Amino acid sequence: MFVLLTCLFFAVLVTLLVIYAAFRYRRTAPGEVGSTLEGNTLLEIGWTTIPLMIALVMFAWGAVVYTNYRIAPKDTLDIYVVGKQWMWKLQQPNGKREINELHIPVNRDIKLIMGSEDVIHDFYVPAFRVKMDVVPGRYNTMWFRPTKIGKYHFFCSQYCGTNHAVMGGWVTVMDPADYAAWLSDEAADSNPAAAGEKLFTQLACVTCHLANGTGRAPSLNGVYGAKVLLADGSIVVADDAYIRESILQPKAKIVAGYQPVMPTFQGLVTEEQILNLTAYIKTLQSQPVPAKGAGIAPAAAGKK
Amino acid sequence: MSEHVVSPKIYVVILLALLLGTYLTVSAALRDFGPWNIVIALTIATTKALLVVLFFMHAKYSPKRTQLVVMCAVFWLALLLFMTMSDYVSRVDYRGVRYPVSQNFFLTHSPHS
Amino acid sequence: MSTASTANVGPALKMPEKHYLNATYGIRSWLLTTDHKRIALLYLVSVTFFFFIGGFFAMMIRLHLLTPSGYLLTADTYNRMFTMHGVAMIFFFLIPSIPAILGNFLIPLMVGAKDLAFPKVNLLSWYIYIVGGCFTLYSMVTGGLDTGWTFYTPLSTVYSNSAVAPAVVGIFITGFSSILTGLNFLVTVHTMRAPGMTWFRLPLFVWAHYATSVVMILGTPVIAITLGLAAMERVFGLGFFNPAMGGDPILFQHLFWFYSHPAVYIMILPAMGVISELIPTFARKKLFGYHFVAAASLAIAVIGFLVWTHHMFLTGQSTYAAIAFSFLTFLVAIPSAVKTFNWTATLFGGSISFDTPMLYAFGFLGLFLIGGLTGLFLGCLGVDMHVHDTYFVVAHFHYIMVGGAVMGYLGGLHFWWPKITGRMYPEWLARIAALILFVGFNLTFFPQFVLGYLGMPRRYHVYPPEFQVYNVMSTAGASILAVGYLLPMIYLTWAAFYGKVAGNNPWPATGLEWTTASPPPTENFAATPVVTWEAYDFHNRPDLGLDVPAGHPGIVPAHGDD
Amino acid sequence: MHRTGELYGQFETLEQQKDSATLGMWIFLVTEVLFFGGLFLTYTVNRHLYFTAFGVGGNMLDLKLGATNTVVLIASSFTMAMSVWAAQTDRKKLLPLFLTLTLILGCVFLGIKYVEYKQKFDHHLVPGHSFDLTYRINHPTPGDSPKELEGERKEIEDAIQTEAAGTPQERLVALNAHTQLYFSLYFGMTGLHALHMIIGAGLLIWVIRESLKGRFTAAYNTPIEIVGLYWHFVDIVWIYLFALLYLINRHAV
Repeated sequence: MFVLLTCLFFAVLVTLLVIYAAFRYRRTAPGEVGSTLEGNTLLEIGWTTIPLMIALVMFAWGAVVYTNYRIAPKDTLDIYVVGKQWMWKLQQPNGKREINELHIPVNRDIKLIMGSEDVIHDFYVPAFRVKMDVVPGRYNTMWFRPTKIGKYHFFCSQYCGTNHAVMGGWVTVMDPADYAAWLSDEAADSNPAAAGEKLFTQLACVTCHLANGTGRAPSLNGVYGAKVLLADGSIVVADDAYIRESILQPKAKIVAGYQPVMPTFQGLVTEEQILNLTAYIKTLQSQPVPAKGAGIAPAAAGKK
Repeated sequence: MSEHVVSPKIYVVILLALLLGTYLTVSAALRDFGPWNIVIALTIATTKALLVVLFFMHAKYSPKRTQLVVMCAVFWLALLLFMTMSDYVSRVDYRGVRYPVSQNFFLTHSPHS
Repeated sequence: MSTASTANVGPALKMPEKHYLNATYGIRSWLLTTDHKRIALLYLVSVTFFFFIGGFFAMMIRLHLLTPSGYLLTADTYNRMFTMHGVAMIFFFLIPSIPAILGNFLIPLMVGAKDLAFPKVNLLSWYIYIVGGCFTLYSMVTGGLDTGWTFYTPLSTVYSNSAVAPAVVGIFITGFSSILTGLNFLVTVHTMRAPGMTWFRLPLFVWAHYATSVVMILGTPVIAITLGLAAMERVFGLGFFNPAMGGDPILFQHLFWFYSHPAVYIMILPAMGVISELIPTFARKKLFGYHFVAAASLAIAVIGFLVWTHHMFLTGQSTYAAIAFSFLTFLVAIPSAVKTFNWTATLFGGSISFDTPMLYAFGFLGLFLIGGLTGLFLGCLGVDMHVHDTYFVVAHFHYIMVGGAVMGYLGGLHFWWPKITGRMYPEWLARIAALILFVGFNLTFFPQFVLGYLGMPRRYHVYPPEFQVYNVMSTAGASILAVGYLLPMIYLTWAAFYGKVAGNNPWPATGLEWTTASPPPTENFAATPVVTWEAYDFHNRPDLGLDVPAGHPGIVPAHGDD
Repeated sequence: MHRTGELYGQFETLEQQKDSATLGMWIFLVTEVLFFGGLFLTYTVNRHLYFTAFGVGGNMLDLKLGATNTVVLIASSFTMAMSVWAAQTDRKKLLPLFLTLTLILGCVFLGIKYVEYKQKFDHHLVPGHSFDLTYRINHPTPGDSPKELEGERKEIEDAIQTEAAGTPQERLVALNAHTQLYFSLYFGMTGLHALHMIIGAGLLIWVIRESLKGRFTAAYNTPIEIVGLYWHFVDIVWIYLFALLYLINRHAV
């Protein structure tokens, strides 16, 4: 790359000059003084203008790349992206939703239209050399064209709070035919978490398990894998088994401070749907835990 | 450094000019000149500020150095305002909607529903 | 007063009987002093304190990142660590380091004045610094701070659960310390110069500080009001930068970077000033292109104000603004390049010795070169799309801040330590420490360039395993670096009390500060000095006792006797 | 450093001292300009984004009180300038008189400002949970002129139309938020200005005391000049605040 080579050239040049000078003109006698050389205007003008020219070339190249990046081509595949603390929700043109995963076809211009629910995030796919901030209160867009089939990391690269580092996922670049098949395959939803989120709303779980902890049931944020204090004073770890049991036999283990009001979902959900719900609750692990109304046992209780 | 003593006569003249400026700017604000209202208000304000700086603050009679300091302040303030505004006025958001789009537009109006 | 002291020879040197350190005694005489030299030492102690606090946080970060899943700290703790590392290092170490310590000590000596123009204001600025520091420390011990040093809204003003308000107030307060220091320097350079000390006889250290002060007085108030607004927003729930209430978070970034980009020059310009002193002294030769280097300092200060949105290319600012600011960013690279070329050219035809300060100067040249050139990558819009907010940025600004500013700071501290304390540090130990620092530094931060290029974002407490090898290298380097920082602190403190007596001018160097005693008397000079020589003119200074070849073309009979 | 008469030890001459002090004050004012500059930028950006909402806010201010305050402050600037003149020409009786006049006018300004703040408080226009743009038109007091209230109601109704799409209720919420932004800035800017006035009043009290001791002469009057520079600067800030906050988009009554 041009910029790298030029910079390397100057770095090596100056370093060599310094090293050469350091040895050639090292002091040989204690009282020795240097020459009376004071300056050279021609030289000054030279080493002002030449780097300036080179810098301008770099600038022009960078500006062209950037302008192309900011102005998306026509006929793109538009994906809607919402960032929130600390997950990405993505939506395909046909409405299919994913969490922390993005499936796209190869050799197609992809445009992401991005908004944020809370703080500033940044969608970054290192393999495609692109990123863009996701700013609350407005849309930002970015586009790219994947050219190789494969799975690539994407990250949040604008610091957004506690779990900034885990707010990422995978971009799967697929053959267009595979992509089309994946897109139309509603039943075998490739993303359990997204399916779980849908179920969470459809089954009206969301009406009681409010995220902010003010609902009739405890907030599920951060609960997965954490310790839960039960009404009888015992403590259980909220693992997959516990979540499954709580869905099917909600009266078995009641969280301290809550009434046994949850109906059973025995026979209403399939095993696969339970898995999906569990996958969704897993993603809530990184969500902010409310001070009151959390499912998690307080730290002191956990130590008991 | 012999200091310049400004005569009270000048001060009185400036005072009257400032009061006149206040009168003018208020009466101009109460009439509708379209976009020119802003221009008039700010021009009069700047004139008044200039009078205060030059005469009350003696910038007119001060060494060049002081005048340079004043100009630096104005220049950097202009820098801050104009360079930032250059971003805002040239922003074009998605679908050509100028900033800002309404809050949570995407969430309430899902593009596919 | 000033005796012609010849380097390394002559009878055993004695400390002057009366100097600023022993003029008065007692804790009050220090805490209520208006002597710029004592205030510089007050700053030295407090700034060093914050440096080690920041260093501790840095060490925790590096240790935590040894493994991809980070077993040492929780996510919240890690976020607090890097935030407080940034806050302590930037606002409480780097910004006051060279100006408030070396600048405070040296500027009156260099221009031949008895003190700064406003000694009481100078003391006040130290107290403001301490009050601001206390607020920030308070926030560090009561819940810490997890917003990143950039305090981006609305994370900092609405969503963060940490002690943001006291930290922001602390930095707001400290800003005024910086403003008052800058104001004092500007006025001093304008009105307090000794007879004969014309503008173009000023050492470049003073020029650099003049430029720095311009940035301080013009930029700092903007960050002050910005953080003031952010604090109001957090405490009173106002909505200036909160999109949920109609505010604009990007506006915060504009305001923030209007100061915080030029703040980079507050950190690096003084270091450049130090280097401009070291290189001529240890090459015993006039600085190549004095006027150009002086002008470059001012150019950096001014153009530095025109580039701030290059931190925001990917926030969704307008494309036009991004292009304009990228262009200006490339312009600001030029004066730095000019300076580097001039320093290099100064070496040619010199008589170079490898005393410790010069080793730091060489270190500075190499590291600043890498730091500066990688800045071009970031200023280049096309490349910034990829490396923005990755470890590439982290590596870049550490090369400038640590490789540049801290190298300059330590070089300057060694160079003027004999003037400040009257005693020499142990030369061989110091050379070894300088070497350790250089090696440790490169091992720490060079792998981070690679990390960033591979796509590891900043501020990650866990990372994909493929990045581990570079993180391990970096942590290893950081351990070496830690030793490199502890060494000078120990031996410099030791040398202040037990080092060999240095004499007035051990190097010898040409600045006015070397014509008075070491340590200087409270009023700096026995009599108001009269300057008759150009800066860095070794050939017309018989008082330095150098072997200037007879009939040298540069020789003119010296006037005056001092 | 020892002080010899009015000459501080670090200086060689009184002239050098005065030169330094004046330059220092000017440089300090530069930092003040940029300090307010951050607020002016925040104002400009938001005025650009929410022009109508800011107009609504501006029209809720009392123009009469604002204009009176402008006149008061200009007058105080004049008396301050006269104080400098009195000091320079050694008029030891006039000096404290002009300074006291300045102080009184400054206090009048702050008093009027207090009345305005009180009014905004009563109308629920102080940013916070109880901020309600429509409070005044919904809770008229006997003193309010019906014509004025009607104008205000009409203006709010017109302004609602300019907010981005949504139900009328949502638009009103948005307008309320944006007008609140205006009042946040109004209180931020005038509050900071008032703080400067209070500091200025403190400085005035100090120089009045010193002038009564007869300390200032034609040869030594630096403090008067410095305080004067500061006071005039505060005046200039108000001149702009008045134009920006009260006058732009003001509707004819």
